[in-house]
Amino acid sequence: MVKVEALIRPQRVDEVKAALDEIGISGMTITEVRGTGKQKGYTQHYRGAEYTVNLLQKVKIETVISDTDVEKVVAAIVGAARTGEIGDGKIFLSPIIDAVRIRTEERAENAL
Amino acid sequence: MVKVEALIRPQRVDEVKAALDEIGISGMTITEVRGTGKQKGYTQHYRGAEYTVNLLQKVKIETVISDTDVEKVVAAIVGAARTGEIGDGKIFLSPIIDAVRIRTEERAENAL
Amino acid sequence: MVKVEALIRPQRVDEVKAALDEIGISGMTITEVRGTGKQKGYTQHYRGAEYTVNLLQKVKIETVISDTDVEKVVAAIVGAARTGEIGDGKIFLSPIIDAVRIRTEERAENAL
Amino acid sequence: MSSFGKIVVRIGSRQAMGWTLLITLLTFATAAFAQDAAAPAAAAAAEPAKPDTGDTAWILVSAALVLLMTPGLALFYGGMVRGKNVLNMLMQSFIAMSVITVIWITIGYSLAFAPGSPFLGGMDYVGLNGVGQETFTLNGTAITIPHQVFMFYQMMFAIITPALISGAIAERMKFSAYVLFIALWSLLAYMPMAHMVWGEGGYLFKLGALDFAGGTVVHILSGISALVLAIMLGKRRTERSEDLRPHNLPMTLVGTGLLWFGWFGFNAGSAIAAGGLAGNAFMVTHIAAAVAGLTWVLIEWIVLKQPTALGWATGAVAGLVAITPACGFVGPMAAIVIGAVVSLLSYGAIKMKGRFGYDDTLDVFGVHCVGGIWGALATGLFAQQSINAANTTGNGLFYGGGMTLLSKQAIGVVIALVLGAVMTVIIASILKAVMGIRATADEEDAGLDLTQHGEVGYAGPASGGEPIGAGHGASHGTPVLQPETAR
Amino acid sequence: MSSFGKIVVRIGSRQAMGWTLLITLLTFATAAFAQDAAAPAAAAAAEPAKPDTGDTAWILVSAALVLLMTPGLALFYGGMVRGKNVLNMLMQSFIAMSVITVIWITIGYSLAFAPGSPFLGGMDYVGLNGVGQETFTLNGTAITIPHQVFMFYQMMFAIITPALISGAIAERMKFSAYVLFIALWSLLAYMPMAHMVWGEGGYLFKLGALDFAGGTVVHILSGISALVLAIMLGKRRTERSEDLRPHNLPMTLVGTGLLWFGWFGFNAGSAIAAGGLAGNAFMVTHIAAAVAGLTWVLIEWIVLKQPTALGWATGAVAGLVAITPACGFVGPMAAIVIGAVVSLLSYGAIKMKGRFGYDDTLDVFGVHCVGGIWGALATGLFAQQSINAANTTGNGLFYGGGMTLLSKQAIGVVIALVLGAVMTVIIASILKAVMGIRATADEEDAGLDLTQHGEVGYAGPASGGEPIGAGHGASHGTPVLQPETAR
Amino acid sequence: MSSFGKIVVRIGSRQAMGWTLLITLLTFATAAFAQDAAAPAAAAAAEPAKPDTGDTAWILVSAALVLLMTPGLALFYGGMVRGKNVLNMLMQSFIAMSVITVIWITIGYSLAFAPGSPFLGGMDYVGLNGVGQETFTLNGTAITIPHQVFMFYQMMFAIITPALISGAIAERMKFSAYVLFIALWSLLAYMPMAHMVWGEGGYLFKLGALDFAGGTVVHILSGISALVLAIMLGKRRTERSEDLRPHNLPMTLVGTGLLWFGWFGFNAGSAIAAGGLAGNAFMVTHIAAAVAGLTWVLIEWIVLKQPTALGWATGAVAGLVAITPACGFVGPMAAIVIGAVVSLLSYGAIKMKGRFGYDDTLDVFGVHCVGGIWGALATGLFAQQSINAANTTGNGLFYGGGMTLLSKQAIGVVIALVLGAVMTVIIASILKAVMGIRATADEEDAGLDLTQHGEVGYAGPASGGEPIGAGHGASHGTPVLQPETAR
Ligand SMILES: Nc1ncnc2c1ncn2[C@@H]1O[C@H](COP(=O)(O)OP(=O)(O)O)[C@@H](O)[C@H]1O
Ligand SMILES: Nc1ncnc2c1ncn2[C@@H]1O[C@H](COP(=O)(O)OP(=O)(O)O)[C@@H](O)[C@H]1O
Ligand SMILES: Nc1ncnc2c1ncn2[C@@H]1O[C@H](COP(=O)(O)OP(=O)(O)O)[C@@H](O)[C@H]1O
Repeated sequence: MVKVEALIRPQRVDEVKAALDEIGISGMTITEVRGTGKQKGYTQHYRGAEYTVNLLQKVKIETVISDTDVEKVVAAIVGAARTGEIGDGKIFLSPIIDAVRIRTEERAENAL
Repeated sequence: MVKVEALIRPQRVDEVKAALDEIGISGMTITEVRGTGKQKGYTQHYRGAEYTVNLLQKVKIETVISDTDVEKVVAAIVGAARTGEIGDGKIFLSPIIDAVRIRTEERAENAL
Repeated sequence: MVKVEALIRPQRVDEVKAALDEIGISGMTITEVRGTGKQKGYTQHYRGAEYTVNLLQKVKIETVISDTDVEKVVAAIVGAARTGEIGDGKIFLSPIIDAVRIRTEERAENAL
Repeated sequence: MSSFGKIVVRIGSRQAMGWTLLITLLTFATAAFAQDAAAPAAAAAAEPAKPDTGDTAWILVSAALVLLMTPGLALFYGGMVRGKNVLNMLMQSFIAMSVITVIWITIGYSLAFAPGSPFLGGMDYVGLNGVGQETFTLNGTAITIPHQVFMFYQMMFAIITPALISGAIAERMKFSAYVLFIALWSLLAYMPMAHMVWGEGGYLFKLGALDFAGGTVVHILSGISALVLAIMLGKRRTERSEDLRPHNLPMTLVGTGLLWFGWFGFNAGSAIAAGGLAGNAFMVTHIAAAVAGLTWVLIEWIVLKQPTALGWATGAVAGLVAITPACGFVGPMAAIVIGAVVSLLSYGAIKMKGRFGYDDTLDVFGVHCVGGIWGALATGLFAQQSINAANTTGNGLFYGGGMTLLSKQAIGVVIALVLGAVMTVIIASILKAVMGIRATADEEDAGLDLTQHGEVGYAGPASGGEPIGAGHGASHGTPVLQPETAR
Repeated sequence: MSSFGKIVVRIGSRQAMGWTLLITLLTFATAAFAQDAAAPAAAAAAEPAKPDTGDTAWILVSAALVLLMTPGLALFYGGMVRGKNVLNMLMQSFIAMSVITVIWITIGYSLAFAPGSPFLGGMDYVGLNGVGQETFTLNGTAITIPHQVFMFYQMMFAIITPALISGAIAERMKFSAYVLFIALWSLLAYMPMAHMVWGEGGYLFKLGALDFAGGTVVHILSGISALVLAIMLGKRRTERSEDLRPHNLPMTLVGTGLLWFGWFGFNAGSAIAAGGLAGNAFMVTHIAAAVAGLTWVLIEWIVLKQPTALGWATGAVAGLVAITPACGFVGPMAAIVIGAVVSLLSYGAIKMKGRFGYDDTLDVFGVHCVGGIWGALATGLFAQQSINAANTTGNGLFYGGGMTLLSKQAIGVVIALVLGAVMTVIIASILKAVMGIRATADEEDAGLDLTQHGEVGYAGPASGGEPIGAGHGASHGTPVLQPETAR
Repeated sequence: MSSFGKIVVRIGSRQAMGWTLLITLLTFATAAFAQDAAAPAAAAAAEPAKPDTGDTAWILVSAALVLLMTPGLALFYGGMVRGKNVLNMLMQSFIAMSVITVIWITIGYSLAFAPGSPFLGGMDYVGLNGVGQETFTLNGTAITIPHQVFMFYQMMFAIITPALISGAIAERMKFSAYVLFIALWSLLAYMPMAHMVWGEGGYLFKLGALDFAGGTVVHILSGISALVLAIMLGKRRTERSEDLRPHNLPMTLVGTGLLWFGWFGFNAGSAIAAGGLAGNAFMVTHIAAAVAGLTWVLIEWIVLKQPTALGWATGAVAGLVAITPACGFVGPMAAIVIGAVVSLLSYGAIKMKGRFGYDDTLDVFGVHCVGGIWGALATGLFAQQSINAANTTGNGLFYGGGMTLLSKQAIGVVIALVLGAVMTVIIASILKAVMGIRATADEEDAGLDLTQHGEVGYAGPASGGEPIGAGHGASHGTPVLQPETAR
């Protein structure tokens, strides 16, 4: 099994979710995060004093899938999350040793 | 070492924490997340307009443990987080290459 | 590739970010989390009733880097995040199979 | 007291016909509508005296101030519950503005203030019949403001009183049951109590018991009812896994500020004129609140080593409660004592809660009932006839008046306690049997906002957070161009 | 009506000179400054009658109350938008306090209230010339308060009216364009409408159309303008991926409370005296709001099975809107009907929005325009001369007055609708051509707070959260020593 | 000025006995209690004239409005700090409501207003002795409201003034030291200043310096003290790693709204009557605030390309500050100038802060001291005797009065600056030596809410968020059954 971890723009969450639904991936977990990379921050003024904001809001989508689905899922996410502008985000793939469904104690792929 | 990542109901956090304490696992990190899976959302109305909420609040508990503790930990989490209803959540296990305690620079299992 | 996951004090975020910038690591993702470990909580009173707070605020910094950078990055984080007091946090290293830059579909190290 | 016993029974039997009553209300309303056309004309004929513009201005303002106390209460309470119940907590106050208003103008004002028995008003003012723009006379006193102004000033008291109860039953009561409860409680507990204390020929008024702005009518009555209802409802499901701390204390502090502000209308407005007596009431109200807040903070400083914001707010409200019955009868130094003592008493009462094990969520009993009792009795200790000549009962115990006034005050306290407790048991029992009064365990866990109102208090990315995209005019990076396909 | 046609054209042609006008304003201001020195002296000479202290006190308070409605509106609206637009939403109200004040004291008050044509006031009061501390006469009525007090009481109405429009165009309008829009709209739509209804020799006043506190001037005019501007601006970019729910409903409820509170000044203050008429207005204002809130909640209980907090708030505001034109002319039972019906109408109107596809973000049309029309017509149905002798037009239809009053009310409604729509089209078209009125897609996505104001509403760790480190005096663990190097 | 020098020394020496003084207060209180019984009786004997109901109504309301400014200030400040310090910031205002009230009624009112030396009042009114329901005379003017009403109206000023200081020392001061500081500062700085300006036979009053509502007494005095205390306390530990932006600007904007609303009571109430003068003060207060807010926004539009919400709020408050001393003496066009100029001055002063390197957290010096000085001097420029006959000193410079008034105004400014600075140095030095005034580095890092009060402002899942579980009546999935074991 593989964990797909996508860091995307907050506005693209629903598009990505829909794209994953379409290819039969319905389990996922979403976290609000802040990120930095090629895309930089901006400056704000409060009573004239300058504050620089370096960390931009992103959303992390995590979904654990079976190895065979990886390319399909990556393609779906890229298709839905991409705007072509800097800041579109990244996808990271990492190995998952085992999974457990708490409700039933099913293990591995059955648990997804 | 293994990272145990459990996605559970928010109401079960303290139960799970207590169960882990009991078996000697005291280090853990908790994140508020939203998730979807078998359990679906609901609809709300604001001035008659319909809004669908698909992502439900979950909590992610992460704890890095030594390989030998894995089954013990999984059993503890399952025992404490389970209600038997859809939405109880999942546990994912993934490999950890190394760990560092920032304060002391201890590495690997000594750092846990 | 390796994912470096550091759990640090919220006050140290900028120091760590600066230290990573210095060694050429600019891509990272930051999450607000709560943690427990050696450092314990405290008690509060509301109208005399006692509430115990066990989970302390921490920040998780995640950055995916190439294998060769690992020790450099760990050293940078430790140097910037350390106060020497309990609660300084941990660094965990885990394997990354692949990475994708959504904007360009570059893969692996090129995507970082 | 035998006649009091009678009235309770009479009302009790009427209770069985709760639903009938509500329907009757609508009938009254219709009837009143017809009379409405005639009323002002008749009134114009009478026109006893032109209202005093200064007094009228002050009571108009006071009515607005008391109305504002209900949103103030909503915030005071709302900040203390968990975020998943904040809207329900707020709505329990706001809905009273709607429900009690309808009851008051159709029949409530008449039951409370019209001539009738010593225990309940008659039907003279049903549908506001005969309540016009002219001045009028109440219990022998010529009121210098329009009758309508007096009527709606009193309405604001009728609104906030049942809303006070909501603090005790927070986070677990069915909203539909709550709405019916406050409607019936208003009719069966508030109206008789208000009539006895302030109404034309009321029992406690004639007895000579003093309650300037509602220590018995408002605070004891709602406080005891809150306790009883909280016990009947049972404790919240507060498993140890949930963060039970107040979700937003700044909200509670704003609420405290608005309550304090509005309370000037509540207490000083009760002089029904803009003169020295209103001034005295205003002054002692402020002093008691200030001292009570300070005392609470000092207690915490000693006991917990840290003075809390919630403690100050709780003390301030307790001080406002305690001075309410006394404010038109006592002087500034009495106000200091009343304020200091109420914090000691309320702090103690709240501490006891743990021992008895009932779940009065936001301590309505400890603050309002205990504070109200102390205030009513303190009036019997500190009253000075030199401050208010309308007090013909006599000075308080500490000013040489002996036990006369104090014992009458005690009678008022007992009546309020008994009336509130009995009516609450009756109404809640009926509602429990008919429809259930408690949210299900599921609903409670998911939060009452979602399950009673289908809404959430706060939505969207963590409180608005940092929008993505580049700032305008000050960008450090490439601006995000949102392509057309993004629509 | 032909003369009305003329005035529109006259104003229309003046519009082309929008910028000229703004510059002219400054000239007026300067001129006025010179006159200013002389004014009070002259005034002192006249001094017709000493102001009544009670009436003055009440209107001073009322002015403050109406001013507070603007922050109240800001909160009411602010809670309903997304967190990324909250400051912009608030500022659209607050900036009106600045901009309209400058317009009002330089030229606006004169255009609205000074003698002039039936459609627009003249230049007598430019720069507050001749507006002094003495009492004065308006349309034949001796006003018992200082002229200046009347002037700034009316200013508060002029401030909140354009701010009402902001709800319809929320989350997408350029701030600079918004500021210019309300400035021009105030001059070209509000001033003539106010003059026709309330000004010295105004057309609708002379016609005998009734509008006690601004149903046409405030609500219909702003409501129709809001709709037109929302259509001209286009829909928001509401991709399905965003959480569009109100970001903070407690904020909206506090706003509702402040609006209700302030509305007493708005409606009862419009009696310009503290007497029976103010009392009547206050009473029916409260009743209509209460009943409308209740009705809305009941509709939802039936339709959605759940009464929402936002529904109650919306109903309450709709009730306040509807009673505004009627409050000095109708009695309490009419207020019940007006309140109940307005919620049905507004609920229906908002439901229709989906069908027509315009994006009136916060339903200004559904609440203010629909509510205002109903209120204006309801005045023609329920007015009773016995309540207000100043109503010389006659009783409403249901009180035997026939169609006379009702038809005059309808004329007022039509004028407000036409004037608002036409002026909005003209002003918005010019601004669109000259500078653009809509934020860019990028700006909208990133949020107007960041892009129009360079700020965010909420910053820092999730709402303050749990600070790290050990608590004082109650630590369970080793205290965190922050070494010197941490500085 | 030599006599002024003396008074400072006299007070200075008294300072060394700070603790003695506090104990003495309690003694006074006890003594007063005894006198209390007698007072009203004696008063009743005197009873010089019945209070005017309209004037009394207005000052009752004004007192309530000024009281509300303290919660307003709490919100204004509270929104600007970080979430971990919000409760401490709020409490620094709220606790003043308690502490200053106790001081005021025991000894403060007497020190400020009773006859005594030109620099400090005597002991006539200690424990409110002789302050009754009857009217009275102050500095030769017959006051038409009850003495008690005047007393507590002035109390509200005494409460908010020290609270203003808290903005400068936000996020780092020990709460216990803060409480003692404001108590002593109130006695040693505020009371003498108030006496000199407004008290019976006060030095500046007799000199003919004008300060209608407290430019010197309230704003300059607190502003300079704020600066001095901020410097003595040192800068915050603002490492670059923390988000220092205001945590909740909507809170700040609500606070601004409440301040503006309350300021009408502050300024127009200072006429101590409901007439033309109150109207003038109300009018110019509003105008100055409106123009100052607009000016600040325009400066930002030019300098930063973006008008900020915080900028508008800051400007509005600066305008309110600047008009405070002038509002009973100047006309509307002067108000425009005063408002426009104050924003330029305050904006500049805040910009300078960076250069001098002191940490006046929320710019109390830049807004209140600078604004107050400008307002005091502007009174000397724009005052017109035709507006207020009580101004016997003469017209301002721009209205032909020459330098007479202006120079007296300058004396007032200097006295306030010196008195505030000297007293702050003395009090803060003593407290520093005795107990320390600054929170530890640890406490500051962890936040003052947690470490000074043992509470957090916001708790629970991110602002209430989305409760788990299925919605009621509209579920798309299987409802969550919470098994019994979950209890
Ligand atoms: N090496 C990395 N490790 C972890 N997260 C990263 C890394 N690089 C980028 N990210 C995440 O991806 C987001 C987008 O990256 P960025 O470089 O700005 O745009 P792009 O991917 O289009 O080049 C960042 O805000 C951050 O959250
Ligand atoms: N494949 C997955 N990858 C990541 N997270 C998942 C996955 N499937 C489920 N989850 C998480 O687990 C939670 C519970 O899953 P759900 O399917 O609703 O219930 P159950 O596990 O009882 O069948 C989801 O809300 C989501 O946060
Ligand atoms: N085994 C673990 N797995 C995951 N997170 C951990 C683990 N141990 C500690 N942490 C995280 O690291 C933080 C600091 O750990 P703690 O033991 O308190 O201090 P120290 O690392 O200095 O001994 C914790 O609050 C928690 O977030």
